[in-house]
Amino acid sequence: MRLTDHPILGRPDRGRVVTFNFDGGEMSGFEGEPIAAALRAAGVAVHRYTKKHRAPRGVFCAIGRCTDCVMVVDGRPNVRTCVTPLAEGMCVKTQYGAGGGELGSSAAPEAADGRATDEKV
Amino acid sequence: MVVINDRSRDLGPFMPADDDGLIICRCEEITKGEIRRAVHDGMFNLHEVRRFLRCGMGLCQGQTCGRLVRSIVARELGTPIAQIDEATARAPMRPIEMSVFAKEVEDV
Amino acid sequence: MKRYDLIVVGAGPAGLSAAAEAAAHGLGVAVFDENSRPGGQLFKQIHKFFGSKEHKAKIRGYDIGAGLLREAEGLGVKVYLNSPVTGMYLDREIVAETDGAVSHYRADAIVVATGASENMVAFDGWTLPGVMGAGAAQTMMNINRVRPGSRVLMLGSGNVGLVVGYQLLQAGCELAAVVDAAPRVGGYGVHAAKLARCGVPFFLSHTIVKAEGETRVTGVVIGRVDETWNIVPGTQKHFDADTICVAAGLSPSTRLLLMAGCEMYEPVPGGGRLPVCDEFTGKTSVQGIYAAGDVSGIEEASSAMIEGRAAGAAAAAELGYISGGELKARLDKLETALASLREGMFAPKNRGKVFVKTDEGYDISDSLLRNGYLADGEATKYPGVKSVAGIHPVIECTQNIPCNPCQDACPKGCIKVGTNIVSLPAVDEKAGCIGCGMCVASCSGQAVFLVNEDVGGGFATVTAPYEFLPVPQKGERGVALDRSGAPVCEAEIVDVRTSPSFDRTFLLTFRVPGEQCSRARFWRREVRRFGRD
Amino acid sequence: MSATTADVIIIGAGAIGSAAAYNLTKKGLSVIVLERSGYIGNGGSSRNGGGVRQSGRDPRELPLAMYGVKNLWPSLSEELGMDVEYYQRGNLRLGKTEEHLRILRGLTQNANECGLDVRMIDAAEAREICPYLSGEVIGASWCPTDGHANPMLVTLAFYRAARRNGARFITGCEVTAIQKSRGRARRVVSSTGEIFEADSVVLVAGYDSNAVLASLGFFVPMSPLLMEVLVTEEMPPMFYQMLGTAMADFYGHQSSHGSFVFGGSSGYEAYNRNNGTPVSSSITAPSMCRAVLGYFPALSEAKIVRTWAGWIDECADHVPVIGLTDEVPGFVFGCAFSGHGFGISPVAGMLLAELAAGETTTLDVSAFAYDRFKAKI
Repeated sequence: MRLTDHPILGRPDRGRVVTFNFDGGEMSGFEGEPIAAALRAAGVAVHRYTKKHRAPRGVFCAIGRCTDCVMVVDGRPNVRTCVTPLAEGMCVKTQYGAGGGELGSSAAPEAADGRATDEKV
Repeated sequence: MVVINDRSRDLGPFMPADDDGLIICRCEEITKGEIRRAVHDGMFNLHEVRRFLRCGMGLCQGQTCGRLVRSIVARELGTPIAQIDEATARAPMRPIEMSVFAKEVEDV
Repeated sequence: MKRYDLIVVGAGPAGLSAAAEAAAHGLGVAVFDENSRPGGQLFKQIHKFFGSKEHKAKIRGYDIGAGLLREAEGLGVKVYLNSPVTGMYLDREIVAETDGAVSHYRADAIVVATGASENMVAFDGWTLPGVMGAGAAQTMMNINRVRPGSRVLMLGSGNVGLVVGYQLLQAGCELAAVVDAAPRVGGYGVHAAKLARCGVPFFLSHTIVKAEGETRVTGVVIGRVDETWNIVPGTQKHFDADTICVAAGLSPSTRLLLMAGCEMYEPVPGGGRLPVCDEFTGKTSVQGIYAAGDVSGIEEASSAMIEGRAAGAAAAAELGYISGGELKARLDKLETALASLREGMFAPKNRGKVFVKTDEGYDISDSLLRNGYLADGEATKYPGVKSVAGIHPVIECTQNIPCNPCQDACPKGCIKVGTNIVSLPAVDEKAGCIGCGMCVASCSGQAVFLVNEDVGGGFATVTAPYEFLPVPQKGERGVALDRSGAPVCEAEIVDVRTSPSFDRTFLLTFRVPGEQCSRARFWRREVRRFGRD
Repeated sequence: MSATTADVIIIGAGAIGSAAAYNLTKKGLSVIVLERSGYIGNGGSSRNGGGVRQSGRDPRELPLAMYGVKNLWPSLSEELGMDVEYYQRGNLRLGKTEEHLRILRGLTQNANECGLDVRMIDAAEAREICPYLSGEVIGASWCPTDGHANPMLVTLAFYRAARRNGARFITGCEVTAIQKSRGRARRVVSSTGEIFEADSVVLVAGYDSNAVLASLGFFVPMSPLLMEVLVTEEMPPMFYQMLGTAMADFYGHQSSHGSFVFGGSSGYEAYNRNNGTPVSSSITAPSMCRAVLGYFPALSEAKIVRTWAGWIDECADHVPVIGLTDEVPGFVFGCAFSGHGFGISPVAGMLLAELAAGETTTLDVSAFAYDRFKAKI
């Protein structure tokens, strides 16, 4: 999916190649490009699954406005991957719902007391 | 624009439509049908629909759906869209971490 | 608190222009932008600009952006990148986020040049990965240099949809169709014609019924709409596609102006609020706050740059850096430039109007508006299309759009637009065309061709602009396509020209049977139906 | 009920006005609610931290808060037919220093004297209740029966239920005067000259009440305080106590949705300027963030998606004016809730409805009488 040449823009001037982790597997991309660009180049279209309908979402506005492309990056949920630069060693994960991240998976008593499931609506 | 708005006026019965399941607010996953029902429940403008359903209150703060919701509300009310105010603009313009907002530095 | 004479929010065409103008008058200026690179949309705009010389016509957007940035930085403007402005508070205070912290800034004047964002249309499946804004696709391919998809369907036939559609082709994507619920093409006819002759079908009065796919888009169903915007049963068509681009217009990004308490109004009900401001300098109802570019009303980048200049000059006068007389002189000059862009059938004041004739009284082609191309035989109705002996320009420019580089490009005076830059170009058949091709390369709408109706042996040549890879080689055989993209005949490339002054547009000259010279407008490598038996 | 006459007219469609309307419709009375802005709950009702607190209340107000928590809040969602996101998970008021603990002990003692179950707890117990507290917290006061709810939903739920019961809400209708007729407050005049008539008039219009009160010759000593709230993105479920601190530098909770809602101040609230709408100040949100992170460092990456500001009708003696006055029969005061009206909104609505209906009030409201304001010497 990467453009290697272009009739008007010519050959792209890329940053150095870096490796990052996506859902447990190793991937590579160019340093400083948006995380979303590296994923798109690798054919990854689904960035997250929503909370209510578990519906897949991907890049929608690509300028950091719509927040549809958010993922869990280095443990932080809701990171806008279309405007967040890729760096060596990043850990990028498909986000499920609000992302949970490290906070949600810890044994927080409030989470364990059924609060998470007794949502009325 | 503040217009006199009688909340008891008759909107007629809620008529289910084929596209009621269409997601309008992408962040909070609110459907067109929910928005239309909210109007029949007395939520006659964007502000109340937002507060009632959370549509436009998610991560993007309604920047994507605001326009769509506005037209749905206007149509359901049978009101000119010009009479449906847009949402209020509030800081921050983009989501910002508490740790960042907490750190004020003087640019010299 | 750090204080500047002028703070500009947004480093796009309007913002950088405002900053450069003000800095040139001696103001201390800072520009804030949330992106990692300045230029706003200019760096995504790889097409040549319309307008005339003073509007930087025929220069590509990214070159204009680079020039503006050089100018601003040369004048000492401080540009803060990766620095979103999180809010605008009382008395011209802003808070900006930079490097994991926030800082407060105050300015004596603020120019808000935050641009616009894309409108969205909801349809069944619009949340699937693969559905995206046309601007998103543009960002991916022209900035991130990644194809947004392989096969794309474009919803929206305004200039954004048409220009991005063409850029998708340039990036090597297939364009399945351009679809618009409106009954007529919304953007410039010349932009539509560029797509149509590449074989892209147009479906006006159609909209998307649904996007198909489980975890990402795999197909699209469209259908024809009736006068009440409902789908007509039995008109549904299916396309394989992995990407759907939505180009449904733009809305000004006015949130900072709202937060600052600027008075707003809504010129088109439902179209979104705009600041009440001087239509030229952008001076708003709040003292010291100006709006420039798309945030004050959607127009082209060319207009935004002039509005930015005017706002910068007005701020300079407000702060006493130039006199009222100097401001007036400056504004008079800018206003003339802006006025010429705000003419023609696509002018902001004419939005929503349907034109059936040009200013000169020529019929607007119905086929162009419904299919994206002039029907066979229609072109000769226009003053740019003449049948004469020898090589000559054929200018298929049939709407009043503000543009005149073709006139300036011709060293022989073959092309006349006149002083009103929205006039249709006319070919003067008595002036001696030398076939230099400058007009072909200069036309931002790629609507100029060179035709020699008789090169001997019953053949004619057609020279057309070409902006795709790989560039054909002299001697290559292929097919000539008509304006609708349908193959009409075999065609051999007899010349391929390039030049720094063509600015990356190649000029392909291909030979066709003489009777096809009024139809052949594009060349394709593949030999299909016309392969030798 | 004709278009402009009703048994009771309520001026102000906030949480309390809507609650009063609901209670009146339940009594079978006809009600017209007039709201100046275009929106239900446009003032403090949709601009507060959502606390349903008894602890920390003025002793005069505490009986109202306790009555509400005991009798009204637990069944409110059921009563109104929609979830108002009420959580009775207790209130933690946190301290980091001995001075803080001294303040907390004082508040605790006051509450205990009024019969409220509040106690001091040590850091370990506080952390058992909420494991996300920073190590700096050395103790807290704990009121297990406090909680929080979603103020926007509470307001809209009362509105919705009242509207269903036939209350006629008119937004965009600015009241300029209340006039007496035949010895009672009966006539309500709008800015467009329309005249509404009722047997009783209830004024619940926040700080703006004074502008209308002037028409009857009344004045309530209150001032507008700008208070700000910030909301984070949706976070995983963490803790559902209502939170506060000894220094009152912030308060807030995690909502059903998962977002955190925090209110707070910069210390300059009394001096903020007004550009016609409540605008947030540039220094308050950062100040609140620092305050919150001092107690909950786990929230440092939580992204703020929204901030807002609202005016509090801060009364000279910090408790509301609720009640009748002999001077103008038929007129009911309901203003100056001083930033803690939300938690008692169901009770206040009940009491205002009783007053308007001429009934004996369930709770004694004499402490809130209009004529309590006297010169200091």
